Amino acid sequence: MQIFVNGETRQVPPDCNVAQLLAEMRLADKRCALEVNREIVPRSAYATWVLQNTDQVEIIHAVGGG
Amino acid sequence: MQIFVNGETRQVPPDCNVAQLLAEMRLADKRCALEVNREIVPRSAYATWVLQNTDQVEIIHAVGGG
Amino acid sequence: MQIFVNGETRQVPPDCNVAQLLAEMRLADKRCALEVNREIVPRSAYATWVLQNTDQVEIIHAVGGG
Amino acid sequence: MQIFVNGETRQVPPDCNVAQLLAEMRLADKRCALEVNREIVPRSAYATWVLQNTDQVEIIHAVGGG
Amino acid sequence: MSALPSTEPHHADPLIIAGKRYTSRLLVGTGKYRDLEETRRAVEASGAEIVTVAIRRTNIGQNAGEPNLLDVLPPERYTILPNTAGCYTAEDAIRTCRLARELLDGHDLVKLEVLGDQKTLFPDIPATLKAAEILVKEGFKVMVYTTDDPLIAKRLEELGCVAVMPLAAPIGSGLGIRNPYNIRLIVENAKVPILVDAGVGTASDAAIAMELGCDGVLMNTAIAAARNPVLMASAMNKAVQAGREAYLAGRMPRKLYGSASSPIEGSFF
Amino acid sequence: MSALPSTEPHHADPLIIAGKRYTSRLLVGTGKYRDLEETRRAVEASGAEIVTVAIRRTNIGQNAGEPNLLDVLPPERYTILPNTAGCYTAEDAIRTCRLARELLDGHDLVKLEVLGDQKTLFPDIPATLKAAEILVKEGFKVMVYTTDDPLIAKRLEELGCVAVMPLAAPIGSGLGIRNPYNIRLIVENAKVPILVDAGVGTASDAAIAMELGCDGVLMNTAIAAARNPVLMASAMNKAVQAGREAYLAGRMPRKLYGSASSPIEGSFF
Amino acid sequence: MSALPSTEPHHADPLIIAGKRYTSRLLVGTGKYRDLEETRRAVEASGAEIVTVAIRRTNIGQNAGEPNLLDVLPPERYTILPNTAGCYTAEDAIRTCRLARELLDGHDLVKLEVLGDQKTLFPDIPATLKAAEILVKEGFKVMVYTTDDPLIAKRLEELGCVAVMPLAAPIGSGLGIRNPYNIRLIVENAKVPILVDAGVGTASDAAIAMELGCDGVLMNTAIAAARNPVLMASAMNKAVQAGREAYLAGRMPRKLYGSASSPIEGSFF
Amino acid sequence: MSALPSTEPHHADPLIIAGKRYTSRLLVGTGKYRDLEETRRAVEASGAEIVTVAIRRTNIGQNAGEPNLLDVLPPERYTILPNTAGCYTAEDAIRTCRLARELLDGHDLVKLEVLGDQKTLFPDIPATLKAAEILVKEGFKVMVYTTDDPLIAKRLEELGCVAVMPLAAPIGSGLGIRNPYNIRLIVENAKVPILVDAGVGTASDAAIAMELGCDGVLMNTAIAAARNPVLMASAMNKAVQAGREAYLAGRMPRKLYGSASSPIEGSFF
Repeated sequence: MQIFVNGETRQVPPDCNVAQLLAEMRLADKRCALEVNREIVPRSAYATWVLQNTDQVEIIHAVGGG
Repeated sequence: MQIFVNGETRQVPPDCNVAQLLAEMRLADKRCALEVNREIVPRSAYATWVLQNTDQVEIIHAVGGG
Repeated sequence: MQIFVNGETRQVPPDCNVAQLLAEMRLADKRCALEVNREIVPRSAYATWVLQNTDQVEIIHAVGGG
Repeated sequence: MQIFVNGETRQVPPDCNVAQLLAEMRLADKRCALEVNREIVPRSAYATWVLQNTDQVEIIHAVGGG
Repeated sequence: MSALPSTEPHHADPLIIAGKRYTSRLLVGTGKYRDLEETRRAVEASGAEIVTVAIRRTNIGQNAGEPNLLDVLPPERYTILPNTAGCYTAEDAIRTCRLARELLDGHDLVKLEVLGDQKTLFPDIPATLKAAEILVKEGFKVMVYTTDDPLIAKRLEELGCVAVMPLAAPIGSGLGIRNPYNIRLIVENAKVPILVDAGVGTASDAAIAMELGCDGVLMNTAIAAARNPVLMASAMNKAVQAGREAYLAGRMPRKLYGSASSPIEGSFF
Repeated sequence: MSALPSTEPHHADPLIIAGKRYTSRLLVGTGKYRDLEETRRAVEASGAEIVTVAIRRTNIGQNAGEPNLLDVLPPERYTILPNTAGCYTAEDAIRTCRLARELLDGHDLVKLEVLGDQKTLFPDIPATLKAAEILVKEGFKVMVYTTDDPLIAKRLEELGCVAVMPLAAPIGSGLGIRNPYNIRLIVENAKVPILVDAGVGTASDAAIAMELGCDGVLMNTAIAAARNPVLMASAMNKAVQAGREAYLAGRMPRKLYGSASSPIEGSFF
Repeated sequence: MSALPSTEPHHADPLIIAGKRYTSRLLVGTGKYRDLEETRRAVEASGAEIVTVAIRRTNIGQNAGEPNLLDVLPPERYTILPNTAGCYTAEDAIRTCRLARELLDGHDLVKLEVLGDQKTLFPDIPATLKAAEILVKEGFKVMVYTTDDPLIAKRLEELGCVAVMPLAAPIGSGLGIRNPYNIRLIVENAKVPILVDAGVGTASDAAIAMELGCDGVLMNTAIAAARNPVLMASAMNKAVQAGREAYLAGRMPRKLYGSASSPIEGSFF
Repeated sequence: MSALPSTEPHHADPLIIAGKRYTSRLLVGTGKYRDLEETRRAVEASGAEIVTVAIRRTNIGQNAGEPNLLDVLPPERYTILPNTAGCYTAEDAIRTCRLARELLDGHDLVKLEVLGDQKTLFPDIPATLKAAEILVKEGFKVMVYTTDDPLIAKRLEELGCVAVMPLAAPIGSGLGIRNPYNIRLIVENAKVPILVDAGVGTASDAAIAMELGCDGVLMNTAIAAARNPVLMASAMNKAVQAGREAYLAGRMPRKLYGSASSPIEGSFF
């Protein structure tokens, strides 16, 4: 199934949840936050939030800025 | 009957119209503009606009300002 | 005989006076002032002031400046 | 005998020397410098420098200033 | 010299507001003068063609037979610019403009100011935006008093104001142009005339405003509160022209070090 | 208005140097122009009555038949002020003044400048003091270029100079008045005319100098190096008048906060 | 000296934002550094306790294993202030704040900036007011970037922002405080901390901001774009303390003339 | 941070005057304090190593048993810099220096000032040049107070002065650096230390002097006349360090427009 992560298309297995996506992207242990279709997914819900086809996922973190 | 002109009470005869009010106030030939109850009375209507009891009349003109 | 005019060498006939020098330089009718060996020669003395060999002559005028 | 110290007249005994003057003024142990008649008296000469009648003595020290 | 633009800057270089051409770039207020005669003489000495007036009740400054401001500043000669001075809400400002239009037989050029604070007399920007939008819709030609915020100035232009008038400093302060940088930004981005309004204190302030590229200057206190208002009016008249001409002439580049005006060559010493 | 000083500042308010009255307070240099015609037009537009010139050898800028500077700026019309530009010693400056006096048939008004440094063109003060003393003794009327040191300015006045001319900024820099505070001190203490000489860059700089109380301004590069020198000359002409009138009119006091120009009373809103 | 407030200004004089006490009044950004190590060293030299960060997609500046900004600036040690840099609408700014709060486990202190123009990076005031109102309602502690308009600053305080941060000059311009007068007005009227945000270029600019009575200064480019960022960070650390202490100490009155520091009496000469 | 020059500017960056190294670049006067204890505490808070003192008759400020200035500022700890404050002739200044040398057992570092005017306390330049020449010949190490005339400053260096100290503004005026341009010129051309002497009013003034490249700052009234002199002394201590570090760090270039501190890429909005 295809989703969009940070504006890029990405193939993920059906029933893939957010925790699995982050693990696969090697972001599981990184400090980041996540939106699916503009809705924030709390960290506590990562394991239970199942992604749907064409979901728009945004994963953000802190970078240098002023 | 009593009306209010520029915030002050004033006695005027019944059926007094705007033109008569201005004449009595010696403003007939002065350059000014006029509101009755916040509605502007065009110059052309002065003679036909009859004042009612408790009408709020504002008569303004240009003064020095910046 | 040789003199120096405004820093350049110049041949002039013996007994050449200042008036003759200016005439020859086409400066006779120009507004200018003149020094011989650092001494100012007044206009009135041009005709009588005879130049000597190796004299240092400066002829100046007004130019644009601020 | 009378001398002038810092602009004020002062009586001192004959043959009074600078060291004695300073002692009498309770300045012996103070950090100061001294002029007699505009000539600087080195500290080493205090005991031998004998004051003369009408001598002008200036005794200075450091004060707050910028 | 009469053929030179330098001596006839006006005809060569008109100020155009709402389609009308003006030869003077100095606009003046009419407040704070000793009397109407001083007002008349100062306005005359200023060379201004646009004069701003306040709108007030007739029982103020109106004794029987006493001349009216518009008698000494006849609308036939001057473009009268009624202002909303003293208004602290969009509603009051709009109401004032409507009355002014009636007063002046439909003349629809107005100076909009909606104040936000009695201490600084700074404009209330949200209320100013709101009033400007409504007045433009009602067909007024709005010259608007604002801060030196370049983005607000642009928004007021986009709303349809015919001129944008940032303050140089608080009304009546005479502090001069506090932030030339912002005024310059406003001028660079503008498609309508930019006039500095308020804060000018003396002639050089007005010249600086024009050298920054402003299209004009509006002032009142700098003239009326001078020791000699009529002479100061003349000074401002010349200063605005001087600043405009200097802007058009293109100033010399600044140099960090000296540069001789006289030739080196030809020295005999 | 014609009766008002405001419109005839000249006749009412002459500049007097060495006993001679001038109506213009702007003095201009004649260097750095494209050609003599531009020089003539710029000087005319400036309204200047006193023009300064350099003294150089005739084989410089002198082609047969080419007009001479004094042909386009006739001494009958303008007061010619020969300067000692380029002199780095008192001797050279004195020698230049003597030649200039001869050149101008005994005319003894001179602009003394003794430079101390080629990079900044700042004056050499000890040499300037020395040259001024000698020139005054020889009967010259000395207008002297100096720094903005108030005590040196006073000393030059005491030596008998007819005018003292502190720099606003380095010659040709166009940086404007770097230290208005010192210029003000000089003006306060002076009994002879104080003219700002050098450093003015644009019209407002000239107005500021006059508002500080200076009696006049001398400039060259600000006009000659403008994109349009003739128009800038006109701007400077007006700016100097504007600044002078503002000084005479007495500017309004500065206020930290706003002060309304329109009456509060009579508000109907 | 250790007993003197002068040497321990921090403990004696804390900065309190949203109820939390800080000993440093310098807040720094984390952008434009060569690398994270330089970022770390500069932030350390600055003495800052509050550091602002941007929120971006993970695929930016995120190579496998590369340290993350928050690894070198641990939230346990620094108060992390996420900002909405780059947002041009209220919606984007609000969305960014919500994500930042999630990122930082509910930490709700944010720096709100809604830009209105890419050239000047000036804030969009109407959009800023709108975003501030919503964010405050959602429980955010909002430190808000704004212009130096004193009335808008007051309105943002009234909306419930915990700190108001007027610009000194455009972000990244280094032009210093363009309008000290307005900054002073904002400080005089404020009940919440006022921090100058953006425009500081060098140490004296920061000192001036503090001497005007500001409660703190936020900067990024002035440090990051210096030739030696770590040394400049140290300079800013000291400059902010110096300016604060000078403000508390109460500067001497200005005098127009000289006043001797040494006694006249006791002169022997 | 202790390895960073930013935190140990002193050891890394000494001020060297007449061959002696100093870690502090702030020199302070000792006049105008409430009492000797306040003097001591302010000098201590300032971190100054060189303190200037006046020379006066002993019957002034000398009551029996009262401590002497040099008791609270022991020459063993501080470098005492006797000054010629109050001298209006070269002779008086020279005489004062000779007495001071005797007073301090041959210590030959002196601050030369020859005043020319009681109102402005500006130096008398010709007299200063004369006194400097004689004092140098007599073996004094002369730190000389002068105007901001770059050529005079250079001449004083050429005469052998060990430090040249131009005024920022009149002594005791607190007006700050009136002409940064001249100070910069002096610094650019100098081979000896340049210290701003007189005129500083608050911390940012001192920082600006150092950012201009000055080697140090000497002040008295700015500290002594502050509401809290000890706290202001601490502010000045930090301000001078801040300005020096900013100068060494190399400030960011100024930009006319904004420049974002946060990356554009990676925006999710």
